[in-house]
Amino acid sequence: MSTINNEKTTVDPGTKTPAPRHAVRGGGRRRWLGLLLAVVALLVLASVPLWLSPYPVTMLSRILAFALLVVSVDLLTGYTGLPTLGQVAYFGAGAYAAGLTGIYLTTNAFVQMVVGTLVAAALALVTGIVAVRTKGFVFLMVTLAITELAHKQAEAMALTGGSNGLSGIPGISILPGGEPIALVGYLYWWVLFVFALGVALSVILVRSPMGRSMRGIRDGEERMRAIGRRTFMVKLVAFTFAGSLAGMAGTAWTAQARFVSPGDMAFALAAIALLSVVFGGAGTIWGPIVAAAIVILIRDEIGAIADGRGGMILGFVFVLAVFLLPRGIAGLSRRRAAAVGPTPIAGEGDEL
Amino acid sequence: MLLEVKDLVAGYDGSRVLNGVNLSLDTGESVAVLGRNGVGKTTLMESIMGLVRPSSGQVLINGIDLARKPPSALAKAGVGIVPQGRRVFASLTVEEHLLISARKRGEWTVKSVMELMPRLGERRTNLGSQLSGGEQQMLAIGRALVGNPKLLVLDEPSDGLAPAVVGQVGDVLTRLRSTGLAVLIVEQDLRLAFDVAERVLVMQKGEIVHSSSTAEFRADGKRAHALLGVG
Amino acid sequence: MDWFVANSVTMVNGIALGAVLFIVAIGLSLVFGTMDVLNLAHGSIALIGAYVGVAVLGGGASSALSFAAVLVAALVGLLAGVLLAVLTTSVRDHLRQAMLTLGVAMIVGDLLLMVFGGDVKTVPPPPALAGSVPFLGAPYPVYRLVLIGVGLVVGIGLWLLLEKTTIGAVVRATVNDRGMVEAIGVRTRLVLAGVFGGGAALAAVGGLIASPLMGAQPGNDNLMLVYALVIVVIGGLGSLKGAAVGALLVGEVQTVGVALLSGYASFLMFAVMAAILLIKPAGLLPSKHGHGGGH
Amino acid sequence: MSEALLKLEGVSLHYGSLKAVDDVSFEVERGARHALIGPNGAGKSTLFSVIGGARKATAGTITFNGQDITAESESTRARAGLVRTFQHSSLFLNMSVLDNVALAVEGFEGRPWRFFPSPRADRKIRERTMEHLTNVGLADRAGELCGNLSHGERRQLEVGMVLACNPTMVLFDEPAAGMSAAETHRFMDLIESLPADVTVLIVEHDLDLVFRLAQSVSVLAAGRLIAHGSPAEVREDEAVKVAYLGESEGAEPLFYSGGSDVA
Amino acid sequence: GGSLGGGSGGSGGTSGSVKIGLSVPKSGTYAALGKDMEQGFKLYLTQNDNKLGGKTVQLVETDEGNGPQTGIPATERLVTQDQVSAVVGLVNSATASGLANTFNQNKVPLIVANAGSDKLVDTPSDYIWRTSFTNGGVNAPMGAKVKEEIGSGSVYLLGSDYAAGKEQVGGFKKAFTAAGGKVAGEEYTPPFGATTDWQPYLNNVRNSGAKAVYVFYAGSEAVGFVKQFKQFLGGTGIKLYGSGFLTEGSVLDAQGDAANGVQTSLHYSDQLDNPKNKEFVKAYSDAYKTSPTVYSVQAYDAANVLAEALKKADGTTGEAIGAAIGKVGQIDSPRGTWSFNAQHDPDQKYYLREVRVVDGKRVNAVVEELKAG
Ligand SMILES: Nc1ncnc2c1ncn2[C@@H]1O[C@H](COP(=O)(O)OP(=O)(O)OP(=O)(O)O)[C@@H](O)[C@H]1O
Ligand SMILES: Nc1ncnc2c1ncn2[C@@H]1O[C@H](COP(=O)(O)OP(=O)(O)OP(=O)(O)O)[C@@H](O)[C@H]1O
Ligand SMILES: [Mg+2]
Ligand SMILES: [Mg+2]
Repeated sequence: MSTINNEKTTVDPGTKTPAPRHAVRGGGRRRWLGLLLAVVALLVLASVPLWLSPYPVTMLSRILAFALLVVSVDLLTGYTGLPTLGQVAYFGAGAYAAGLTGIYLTTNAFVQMVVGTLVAAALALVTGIVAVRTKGFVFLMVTLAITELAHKQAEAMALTGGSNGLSGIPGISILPGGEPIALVGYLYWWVLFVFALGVALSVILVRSPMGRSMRGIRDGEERMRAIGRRTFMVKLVAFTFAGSLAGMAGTAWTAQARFVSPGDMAFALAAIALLSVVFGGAGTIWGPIVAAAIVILIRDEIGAIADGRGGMILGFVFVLAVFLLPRGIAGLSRRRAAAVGPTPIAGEGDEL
Repeated sequence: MLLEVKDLVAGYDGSRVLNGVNLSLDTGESVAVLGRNGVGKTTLMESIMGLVRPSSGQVLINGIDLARKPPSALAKAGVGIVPQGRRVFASLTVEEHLLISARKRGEWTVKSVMELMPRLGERRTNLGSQLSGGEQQMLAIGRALVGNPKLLVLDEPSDGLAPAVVGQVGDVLTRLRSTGLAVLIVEQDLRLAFDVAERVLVMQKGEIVHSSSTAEFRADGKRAHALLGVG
Repeated sequence: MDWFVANSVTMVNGIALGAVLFIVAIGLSLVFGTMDVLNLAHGSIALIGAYVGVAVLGGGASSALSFAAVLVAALVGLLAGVLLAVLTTSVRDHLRQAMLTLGVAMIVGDLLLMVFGGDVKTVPPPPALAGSVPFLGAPYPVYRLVLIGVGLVVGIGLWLLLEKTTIGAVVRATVNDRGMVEAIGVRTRLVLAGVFGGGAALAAVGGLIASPLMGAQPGNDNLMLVYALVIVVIGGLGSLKGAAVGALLVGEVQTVGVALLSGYASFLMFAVMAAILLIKPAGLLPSKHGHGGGH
Repeated sequence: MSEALLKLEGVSLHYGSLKAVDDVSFEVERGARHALIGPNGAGKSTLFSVIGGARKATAGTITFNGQDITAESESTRARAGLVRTFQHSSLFLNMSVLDNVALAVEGFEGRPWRFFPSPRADRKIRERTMEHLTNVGLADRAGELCGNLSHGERRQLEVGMVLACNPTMVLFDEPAAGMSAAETHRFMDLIESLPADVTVLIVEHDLDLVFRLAQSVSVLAAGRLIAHGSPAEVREDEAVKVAYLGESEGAEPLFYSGGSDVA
Repeated sequence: GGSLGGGSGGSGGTSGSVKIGLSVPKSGTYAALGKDMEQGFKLYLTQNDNKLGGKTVQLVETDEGNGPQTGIPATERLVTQDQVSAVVGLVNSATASGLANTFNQNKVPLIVANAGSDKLVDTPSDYIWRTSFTNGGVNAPMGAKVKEEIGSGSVYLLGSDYAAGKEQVGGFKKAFTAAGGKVAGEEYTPPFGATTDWQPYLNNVRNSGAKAVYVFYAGSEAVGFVKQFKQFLGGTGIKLYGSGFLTEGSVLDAQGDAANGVQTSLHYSDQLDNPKNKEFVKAYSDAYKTSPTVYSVQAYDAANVLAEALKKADGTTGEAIGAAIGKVGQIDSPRGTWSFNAQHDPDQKYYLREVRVVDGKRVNAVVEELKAG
């Protein structure tokens, strides 16, 4: 098995290939273009409640929360080479923590977000110490175990409402002591704020030296050790960061749904989150976000009216994507294609 | 002609590495391909074998065009390869390598290969991944031999071998030649290349820029150095 | 000691469950360990096998019909496997394989729901094996005892095939380096289709013979898949003996374990798996052939 | 004679019954150019793994820079300045050539944990990286994906990467294997131009390279050290001749005219 | 457009018609159940010329799926996008609790036609009603009955390990112990199809010396359990009692002989001997070639409730319908007449049923009406 990336940008021996500017960041027009695009996208997203009716706006809130979860999966799967089914555990932990904070402590959204994120971070740190000792398929299964155990725990606990879920969560408020928000549009803005914050932090991370170290582990952990890196620490930091991000997404989820159930930390959600990353293009940020939107739209919108055939439609989309989009959605843009690399599950393959 | 390559063009994902290569090789003949790193020697060998799919051109074995056929078709037509980087199977024992490769009857059997390279016999139950670099190289050569090919393609066979073993490989190849086997060899160790080959081709940037007999090539060291980019 | 006597039947029952799970899991392990394809549609094929039982034996079983059902299941499994092999040949990246095979699983799941409906269906065991025999002081179904024998036969047969013939070596080599196997003159497409087909046929037959115990219904595909994944990873990827040990362990955990710690029944299997992977990340009996190459 | 930088005492590594490395003791002095040669399967790469820390010795002690590092992890050794290359390239295939070397540079000169952007630090790392790439002749391939490099180019990158780790001592495992004569020459020049305080331990089958670069040579056969000395001494050693060199050595000039110093 | 205005509520459709949403599972584990509900609801519409309370129905259907992840968005869509005047359905209790806010906020009534969690909402509201049952309620009447049957012997309790399982078994346990019954053991098995082998539990039952077993299982677990109970405890004389879902609907066919003699409690059986039921069973069987189940009746009754409410309501807005449901009074149902109680749950009769073969067909024969628990 070879992990050689067969994609070739320039091959003519001797041709000068200038270093891409984003490789080691030294500024550059492209970065500004990307930033500009991001700002435009954000503005468009922010304007949505002004011209869309409540239902699509709710849908969009759900998409944003889920997309942030997907980004957290991508940080591990796409950037660090650790395929995970575990992020929903932290997503759920953040969601429950925010909900419980709302019920027993305060409706303040910031407090809920911070509490949810910290709880998820703590959980990710503790479980991460165990999980990051493994890699590949074994890592996938350990994270599946984390998800399953968390799920079962949520189902069994009275505090979280057991299998009936945590209901009766009051609406969030933004200002200290302010009125709870009930209107879909305002809720959406809050979710958008959390989403933008999370994505911005992720983008900064993957472009930082820390991000390069993560990719180094993806491509050759042994080699990272040989050049003097403490790979365990890099993985643990990445795992904890991704867990916090998932928890943050969970708080956004609670804010808009005002209800959390064990299903929010279940295998099914973990699976579509992981597939969204693959579908979008592991190792890019925007691809998985777009994929997350498509997946949720198919599941919730088309699935609801397709007489129970939602699963089949999603299945077809995944199968087609494998053949039509060999580098995921992100592969449609050549510029980032180089960042997309295959992630072996079996541990890194190596030519002999 | 045993092997004829005509206007072979090949590359990776739409970019060209070989820009129309022509060469031919008769039964019992042996040719060395020389050139600097990255000029396309391996790409040429692998597209002859079908491991890289040529985008145009022909690879004729005994007059039949096998370009763009799977490698197994070429193997069946009598081409054996010792690839660059050895490509031994990590999870097969030495013996298993030879067993699964012995698909044609002939002079070479598992036994005779192990006699030729006793080290392989000693490491019979080691997995490919548990061999030293040189042992892997021997195994790759042995694997090609037990297939009893008519044309042996070798891509840097001396890579990683100790001098004594390189000498042995040279002896073996010379002996093989006398049995009518044709040899196409890419080699950085010029001594070995000259020992084995009667003709020398030099590649630059995906093209063959020089072709002469070995003796002729050796006669003019200055020109040879220029061709190989040394100095 | 009292406890031991009281639970001895449960232990045997765990072996029977392990035997069925082994037959299903070994297909997944083979395809992953040898072809390097993580087939998440494996559970769906097992479910197809169960529904073959419903279709053939739904009207009442006879020995001949039961035998026919096994053949049909094997054939359907083989075809499904070959189809999956064709689909996955060009997809080398594990994550994309996961997306492909999970997509297929979603489609198959819905198709089966359309054809067979959402109700649980039961499949009768062959009439000759339908009864119970007194066993350790209580009646015990003959069918479950027979399963233990079937598991043994399948296990030994596969071991002979893979370890004692060169077929196994060719298969393993194909995982290591497909191109190089071609270069020694083997049509790897045939190898791929054969292994995938064989693994899938085992899954289908496993699903069929498990159906008198577990029934046939939507959702069993995921259940079987998760069982198989857990077994394969506990035992060690691609290892035949590992799969056997993993299956037995899971069988016992799901029987004796839950009888002992019923309050934690839901947690047991995954907790045991996590604990084992912590101590032995490569599983209990990792394949001696390693995975993915050495240096 | 200055104190030894690297000291091996009774180091062994056994694979089951096979003694891949068997009771090996030797010293490498600070700033030395030391070569390790021996037949295929002698245990050279295994010994490198033991020194580098990828494998734990079954017996013996290893002292580096006055400290016992026998129990230290690979990354700790690397940070202490003991860096190795791999016989089988193991580069970051999905990253650019530049990123490959930048990773190494960063580990030693930047703050690898840095999360927030800093254009100044980035520029510095980029400059250092390009310097290293220029040294190994890959500057114009900086933007290329590593997976697209040819075999020989990867070997060059391999060298660039260790040098970027600011090593006190470098272990080269067959660095010139697969390099063409031209590239081998550049490599030799590169090693010769290394600062004198960088110690080099090198395994290589290309004896011209060994005899040109090394001041001292150790010979390993079947896991044991069978000879040790200056290149000239080793070349004349009977045991070495039998075990390693064979007969074919230098009977005939390579080219009949002009520049036969090559290859 | 715009999402910054107040909650809109069901607009009610054009005059003379009303838009109703139906949210039942069409995929996943509960698809079979969803189908029964859909058929029950549609039967009522067919029988009444597609009208409810004189208003022509525009039915909007959606797939509740397996749980809240799919159920909530799908149902929310009916309310906020399709702007229906009322929604009928919901199998899953978590989905129902998760949606309570949405319905209250948008002032659209929800008629839950299955989900049985004991306390669906904290405070009853005009917008949340239930035509099905509560988990505890179904089983409480069996407490005294089983005590009477087994006398001084003890009972072993088994159930699926989730909220409904605990509430169902808990309802029995409370009434049973109140009546002086002894519990030999109590175990909850991994839910949602995760348990396929009951031998270990049945072994525990055997070792406990219990005289009877009381269980809650539904769907595939009901089939697996009943069959294995017969296999492992068949000859021992230990009796099997349970919540009616154990033998309700299609599972009964799958259980085969093993189910014979199992006694359960439920608020319906297609064997009920009353004119309304006879007529209903005939119409249902004619239309769908299969017998109705309790799920069909619950949805059928939901349609009936809506019809009654629409007759009384002042217009077709959600608000009007919600207020009118409170005034529908007695519902004449195949299960016997019932009415909403203060919790907005049905106040209804329960029956002791026993699986018997009648005219070559395996049915839940009605033994007697149970005294309220
Ligand atoms: N798998 C691949 N994908 C993309 N480009 C490749 C691949 N393999 C080789 N190349 C490129 O093709 C060119 C020729 O490579 P090739 O391996 O044929 O050279 P070579 O002459 O064999 O070199 P060497 O002496 O280093 O082995 C090189 O520039 C290399 O970067
Ligand atoms: N994992 C292993 N298990 C068993 N034996 C091994 C393993 N790895 C290496 N060996 C054996 O140990 C011996 C030493 O191998 P090593 O790679 O150190 O040799 P080397 O001196 O580097 O040879 P070369 O010059 O060919 O690279 C070899 O005979 C090899 O077969
Ligand atoms: Mg080459
Ligand atoms: Mg070596």
